[in-house]
Amino acid sequence: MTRQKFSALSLMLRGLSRHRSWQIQWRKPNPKPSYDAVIVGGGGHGLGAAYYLAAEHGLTNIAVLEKGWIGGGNTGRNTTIIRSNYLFDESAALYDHSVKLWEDLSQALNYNVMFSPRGVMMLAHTVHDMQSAKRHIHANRCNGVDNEWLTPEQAKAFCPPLNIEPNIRYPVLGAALQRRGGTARHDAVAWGYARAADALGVDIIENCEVIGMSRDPSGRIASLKTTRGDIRTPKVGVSAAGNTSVVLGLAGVKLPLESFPLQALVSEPVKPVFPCVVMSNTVHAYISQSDKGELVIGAGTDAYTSYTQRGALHINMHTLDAICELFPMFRRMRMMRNWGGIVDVTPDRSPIIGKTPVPGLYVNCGWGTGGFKATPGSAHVFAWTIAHDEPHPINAPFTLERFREGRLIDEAAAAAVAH
Amino acid sequence: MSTHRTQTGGRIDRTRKVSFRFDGRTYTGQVGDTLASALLANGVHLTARSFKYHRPRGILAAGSEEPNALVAVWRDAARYTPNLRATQVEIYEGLQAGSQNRWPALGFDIGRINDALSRFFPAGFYYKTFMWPRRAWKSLYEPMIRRAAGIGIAPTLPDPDRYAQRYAHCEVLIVGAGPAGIAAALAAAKGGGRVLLCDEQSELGGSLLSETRAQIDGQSAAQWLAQALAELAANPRVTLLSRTTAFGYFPHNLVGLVQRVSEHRETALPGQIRERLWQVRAQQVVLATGAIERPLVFPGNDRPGVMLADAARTYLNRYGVRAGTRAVLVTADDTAYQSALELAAAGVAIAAIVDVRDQPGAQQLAAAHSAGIEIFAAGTVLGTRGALRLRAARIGQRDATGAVHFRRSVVCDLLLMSGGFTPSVHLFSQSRGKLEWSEELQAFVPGAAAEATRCAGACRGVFGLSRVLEDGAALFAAQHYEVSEDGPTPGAGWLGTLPQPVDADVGKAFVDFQHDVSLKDILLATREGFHSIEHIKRFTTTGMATDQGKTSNLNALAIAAQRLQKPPVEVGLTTFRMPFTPTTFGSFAGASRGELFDPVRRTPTHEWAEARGAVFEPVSLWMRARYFPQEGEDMHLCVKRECLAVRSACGLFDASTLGKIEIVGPDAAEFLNRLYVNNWSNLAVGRCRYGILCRDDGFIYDDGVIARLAPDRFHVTTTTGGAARVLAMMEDYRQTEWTDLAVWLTSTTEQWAVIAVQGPRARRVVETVVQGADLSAAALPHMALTRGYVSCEDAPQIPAMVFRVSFTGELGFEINVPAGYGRAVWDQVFEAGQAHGIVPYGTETMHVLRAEKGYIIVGQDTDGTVTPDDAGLAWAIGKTKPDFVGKRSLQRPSMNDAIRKQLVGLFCLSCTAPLEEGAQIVDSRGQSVPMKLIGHVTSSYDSAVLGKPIALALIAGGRARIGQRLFVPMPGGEIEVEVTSPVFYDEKGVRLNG
Amino acid sequence: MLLIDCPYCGNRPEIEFTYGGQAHIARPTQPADYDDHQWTEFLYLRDNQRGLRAERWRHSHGCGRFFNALRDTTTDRFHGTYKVGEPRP
Amino acid sequence: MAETSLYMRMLPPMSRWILQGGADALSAAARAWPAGLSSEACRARGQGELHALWLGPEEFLLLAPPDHEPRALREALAGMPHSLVDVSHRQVAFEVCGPDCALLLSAACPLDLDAAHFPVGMCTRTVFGKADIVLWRTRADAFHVEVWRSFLPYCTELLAEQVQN
Ligand SMILES: Cc1cc2nc3c(=O)[nH]c(=O)nc-3n(C[C@H](O)[C@H](O)[C@H](O)COP(=O)(O)OP(=O)(O)OC[C@H]3O[C@@H](n4cnc5c(N)ncnc54)[C@H](O)[C@@H]3O)c2cc1C
Ligand SMILES: NC(=O)c1ccc[n+]([C@@H]2O[C@H](COP(=O)([O-])OP(=O)(O)OC[C@H]3O[C@@H](n4cnc5c(N)ncnc54)[C@H](O)[C@@H]3O)[C@@H](O)[C@H]2O)c1
Ligand SMILES: Cc1cc2nc3c(=O)[nH]c(=O)nc-3n(C[C@H](O)[C@H](O)[C@H](O)COP(=O)(O)O)c2cc1C
Ligand SMILES: [Zn+2]
Repeated sequence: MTRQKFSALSLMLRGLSRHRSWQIQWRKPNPKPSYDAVIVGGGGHGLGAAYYLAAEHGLTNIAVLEKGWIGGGNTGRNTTIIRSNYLFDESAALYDHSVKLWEDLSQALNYNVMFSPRGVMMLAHTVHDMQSAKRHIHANRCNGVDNEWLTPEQAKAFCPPLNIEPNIRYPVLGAALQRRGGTARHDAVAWGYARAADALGVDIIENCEVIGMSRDPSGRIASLKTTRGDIRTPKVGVSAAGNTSVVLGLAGVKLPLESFPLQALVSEPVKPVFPCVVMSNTVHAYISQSDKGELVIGAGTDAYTSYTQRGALHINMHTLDAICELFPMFRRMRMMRNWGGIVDVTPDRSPIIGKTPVPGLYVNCGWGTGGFKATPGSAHVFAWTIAHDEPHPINAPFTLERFREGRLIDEAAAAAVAH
Repeated sequence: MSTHRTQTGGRIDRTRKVSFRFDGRTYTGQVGDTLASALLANGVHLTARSFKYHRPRGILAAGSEEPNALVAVWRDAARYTPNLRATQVEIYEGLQAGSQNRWPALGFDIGRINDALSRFFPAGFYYKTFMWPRRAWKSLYEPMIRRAAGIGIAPTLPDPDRYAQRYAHCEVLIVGAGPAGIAAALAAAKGGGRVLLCDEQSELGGSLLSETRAQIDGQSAAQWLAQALAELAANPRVTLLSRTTAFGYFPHNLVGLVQRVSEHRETALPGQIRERLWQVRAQQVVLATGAIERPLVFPGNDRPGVMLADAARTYLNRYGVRAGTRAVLVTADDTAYQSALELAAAGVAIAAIVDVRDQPGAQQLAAAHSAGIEIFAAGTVLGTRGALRLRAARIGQRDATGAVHFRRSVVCDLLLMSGGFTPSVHLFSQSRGKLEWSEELQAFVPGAAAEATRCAGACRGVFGLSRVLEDGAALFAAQHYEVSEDGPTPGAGWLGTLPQPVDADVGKAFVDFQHDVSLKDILLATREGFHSIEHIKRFTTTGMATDQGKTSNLNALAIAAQRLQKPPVEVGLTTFRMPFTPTTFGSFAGASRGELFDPVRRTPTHEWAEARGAVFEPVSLWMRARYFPQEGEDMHLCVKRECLAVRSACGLFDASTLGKIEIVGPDAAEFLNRLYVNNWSNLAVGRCRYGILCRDDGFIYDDGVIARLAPDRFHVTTTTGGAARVLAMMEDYRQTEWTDLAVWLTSTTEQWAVIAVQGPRARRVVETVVQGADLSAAALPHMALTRGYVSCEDAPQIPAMVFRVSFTGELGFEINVPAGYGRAVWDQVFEAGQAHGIVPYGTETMHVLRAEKGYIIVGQDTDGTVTPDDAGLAWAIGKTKPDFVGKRSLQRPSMNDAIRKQLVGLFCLSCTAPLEEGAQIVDSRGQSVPMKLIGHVTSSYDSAVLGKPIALALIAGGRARIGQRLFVPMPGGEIEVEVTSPVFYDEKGVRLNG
Repeated sequence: MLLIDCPYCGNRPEIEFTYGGQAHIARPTQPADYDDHQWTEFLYLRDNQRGLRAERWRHSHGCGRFFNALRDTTTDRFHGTYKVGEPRP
Repeated sequence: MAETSLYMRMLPPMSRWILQGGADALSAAARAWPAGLSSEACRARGQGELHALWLGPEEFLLLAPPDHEPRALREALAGMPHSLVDVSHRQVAFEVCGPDCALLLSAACPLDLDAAHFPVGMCTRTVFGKADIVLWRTRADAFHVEVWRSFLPYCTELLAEQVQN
């Protein structure tokens, strides 16, 4: 089908005819009996992979299977922080690949994903934080990733609500700022990829849960069992985030993953008051303001593995006391809604993108608390991996083998940084 | 008194007037009024502008479900609060409130132009435009959108108020103090357990507060209520909490409440908190949260003067306010007739009743007829008129074929509407209880509970006062209540839009008032393929405003269901989440601010250091003295002086924060053997050894000196930050892996104050203080310990353990004394040191001194990816041990890569200032981005004793590069360095062993 | 905040406890006999199922003891707790 | 209200030991320690000024007047695997008392302190805000609180804040 173009003009014209002629953004096909490849998981990563498979590798007889509604997983419940100032070369390359794609994503998809590079500032509260921030800044500079050091006063100028009084429990000693970092509209990312993939012929099939996998005598993946019938396919890419272990379990594959609840919350919407993204790992708080006006605030993970998509009250209390400490003017603001997602975490807090022991079965998982920012980049290299049956150079360090070899990419151990 | 206020009745205090300001004008209300009731009493309906189209909005409801009337309240500049619902703001003398989201004024708002242009801003319009030119998004479009969005203005000053918290436990927690909740409380209290009853309103009573006709057991509702509350209040096992919202239902029957303690008062009592957050763990939870009346969806249903029927009844009966002079009722429900009739009796002209149903209830019809009210059965509303206040309603009717015809325009200033009632299942659903669709009520009601939860009254679809009372009581013991004038009970009501003529361009019929989501938006969403209710919500933003769709969710669902041709139950509701109503950040934070944010741990010498002007640094929870500047010194000069003093005379350092663990038992040595990389069997009693602890993945976790106090007793020290986690790791292995070992662990971190005396003259100082111990080099060599005592004025024999250890490379002693004597002994040491040039030094100097010796700091020179060998500590590994934690991992392929990063020293060849910590290293000049990074600087200082900067670095294959030249690319240019051994000073350890 | 039944102290709030990951993963007594593959499995591979999971908790701000629990990861409901060394019920 | 009734007072210095050991050692210790050791979880036993607080199935906190030397105990335990560690200076104690003492503690202690659930004689390690404490109900209207010494200012400040509330 030919896709209607989204633009100011089309909006005006269709406005005159009461918006009656807008097309469906993605079709509602029934699953076909077979596809050349199937992506399991209709989050940003899965939809993105389908889009790049179709757009860059010519694979259009493919489907994305989503057990619920697309974007209903972590793509639709994250605090949308985007940045690429990671420490290790491998990570910086992966995330920066992504940031570069973010910069043109609205135009590429003809869907405004509201990528808003308004700057991500990471606060340092101790001498140790400063050392770690500087290490990041120097590594990033040498890798061509922007990241700069701000004094407390500069940090305050960049983010006026910030409390830089020296008498607080963990005074702000400075901050690392990545100006190209920012946020994007989470839902639009899922919908934009879906619409663009659909226009290339990809079947996006919602309410379709994968409940079984079978292999041919050679051991290769052969077909999927779903709640909407069986589907034959020689290639399956799994992008199921918190549920990856469950999905791969269907093929008898066990991965080094555990799934934890991660919560976020929004305040009531207010007029613009917070111009950037601020993160503090020492006091555990992440905050930005959405285009609609809510303060969007992220918490730390809950302690135990769970699939309940909710977490404990005391985790939020701890997050909000940190927010109130850093931004005392927000004490009177009020929480409007809180929610949880389920994040899949690897032992080294870095993702796994690559092949599995089962031929034809590929996985993209382990993004933990920070995979939204990677959506375009990860989807892009994952599509490449599926199409070529081998990792793209950017994701080559992120395969499963690293655990056996002990070649971990341990950003967390190196810096205790989330998101 | 205004014509809107009745002469008698209601629960307001008619003897006490209150004057308050709204948008700069002064009004008068009565004690007991909410801002909404007081404004209505003054004839004011217009209170707000809508979110997106800036349409004039009035007061729709009387409770926390109010979507329109959001106001800002100023107590003083710092106590300004946006987005409060006028229906919940209790007025007090001098209250200052104002409308929001309008400019320049509520009556004339430029933003209204959005309404005229609204056809170009349908749901989700922003996804379709603003993409060209690319750069304009950041510079133009997004700022524009952001300015338009948001409702109120955020506070800009720090909040001076205090918030408190409390844990509570009870046998029964009852949420909602309407008839169901109160009857449940009365019955539950008889069981003798602790009962906690809370309600978000200022008074307990729920719907009873506006009940004027019914009699309960022969008493008026008000009398019955007063008596019931008195009975409950008299019971010491019962806690009654008004102004207390149950905002969240958490796993295992934990319910979060927030109590508004002082906001309703004109002035808070001194020291009074603003709010208190309760975490209530209840054995049983009873939800008696009532039901919320549903608006009807028709064009112009948002004009000021359009109000929920039950709300108008509440304003009349509870507040003595007539919300208008001439009203039309549009209803799909029998119960709303009661509102109309009671308003009529109070002098409001009821111009018409429009009953959406073909067959209104016979009794209601009769009653309305006898009151002389005209009724339109099978009626509908086609639109409304009025600019800032409703002036007329356009009434239509369906004919036998279902076609809708215009009937008449009726002049009115009040349009009451009732689409039936939606049970308040928010908390039940938050608890993960299953909802069931009731065909009879056309609503979701509680089904199977997930926790020990039971529901009573309207929140589970039980209506009618006697049934509700009995429903509440029956949870604990059946009880009969005699109620006269029980009134009609609500039925299925109406879901979705009211019938309109075919092909009418339905104007704006609002579904979600607060987010300005209209019928058209929902239809557009379904047209564009947003078919899941969760997608519809997110695309249109229905139900996503501060009221979380309390009045709108079911209508949105119904419209979508109809459009998608599915039964509502299949479309389903979106997920209920906490909080039930917006909840102040401050109440979540509670007292946790400043020093109460995280405990500040101070050592016994803290005050001494403070008095000497020490600069402190936080290290985990501890505050440690970083340096002791003297007149005119900056850190650099100060540290230089402190370093030289230690190297040339002696220095005094508080090492009390080091973690200490006493490991006791016959298997203590074996336990340590299995944990630490070192061998402990051959450590003699009275000797110490530097130990390294890895995790089982082979990376360094902690380090410290371990002393053998007795064959079965070790004194283990850990890093300051590692104390708790090392002990936890040890307990893990002890309790769960090596249960065969007889060994026990006790934290002694705070038992001992540790006073380090370091430097060539250290022995002379320590000797004068510690008695009963031979400190000579022969008796107490490096890495040995002895015991003695220190005498003070009040304590003749303070036991002291003296370790001869050194983290500076100098002759060093660490005097351990019971912490309570720490300060006294410190003072003595300092006193005794005067003759020897003793100088107190802090952590910064300590860092420099240990770096000169190449001693690592775990967490600075290591980072969780460093093995003992990487850190140059392979010598410590007990080579003959079959196993220790981490050993197997060290045999993995990559652990022996030649390119692993190893700890080395760096000398600057082309600089005079120290390198920056964290600076990266490359092996050739002039690399272009991305460079090939081979390592980074972990520690870097100006070495006073060497007279030049030194650094430690982790460098790929570093040890093989000693002697090589490498480069540190900095923004200002490349710095050339030479790789050296990490030991810069006294490589042979002569001074140490002196 | 979960309510956790410590086998020694009874029901206590979650903030008194520390989570300890999957239960019943004994550290090999002879790690040297494990090949890289087995060792990797021991170090990193954990069950991550939906449904009942045997896991460790430590009553760290209480009696200090580690113990095991069966919890349903789809509801967070506990199906019992038991002491270290006792078999999974 | 802060002025009228006493809510908190520091308790005088004490001797303290952490006693740990297997079943044999603990039953020997129970015979040697004047008041015995509770075999019931979370209970204190005391005689005069000597007390033993159950902290864990293998762990007791022994309290005694300053400079008390538990000679009998040591003798009874000689040769038996156990651990007895002096922690007299590790922690300090204060008492919270008054009719509302349980309510006061409930501001930051998550346990049910109702007399039916936390009777006189009950003791346990728990949390008070962000500090670890040992809580022991000595009378219907009094709690003895043990806390590591560097956490004392935090605890007293948090209590003071509650008294204000
Ligand atoms: C609260 C929170 C805050 C976060 N904040 C940030 C942040 O600020 N920045 C950042 O970069 N990242 C953040 N993240 C992480 C980020 O959200 C995720 O890493 C990312 O969105 C993952 O995208 P995805 O497409 O892989 O997964 P998802 O969006 O979760 O998609 C996976 C999909 O797979 C589907 N699925 C699962 N099992 C099956 C099956 N058997 N059959 C069919 N379909 C199935 C699911 O329904 C789901 O829709 C946050 C996460 C959370 C929860
Ligand atoms: N207009 C009508 O005629 C009409 C309609 C419906 C119900 N009713 C009558 O209302 C009564 C229903 O009694 P009921 O006791 O079930 O409900 P109720 O409405 O009388 O009481 C519910 C109470 O719960 C409180 N509440 C709701 N959520 C809360 C929360 N999260 N935290 C704290 N408080 C919360 C409300 O403030 C309210 O006071 C019956 O008499 C019924 O017939 C009348
Ligand atoms: C960035 C972001 C902003 C959000 N803003 C709002 C909001 O303004 N209003 C709202 O009700 N929910 C908001 N949500 C939360 C969603 O309503 C919802 O809770 C979340 O997508 C998780 O889904 P669930 O609660 O249905 O499980 C937001 C979510 C995200 C990720
Ligand atoms: Zn316990």
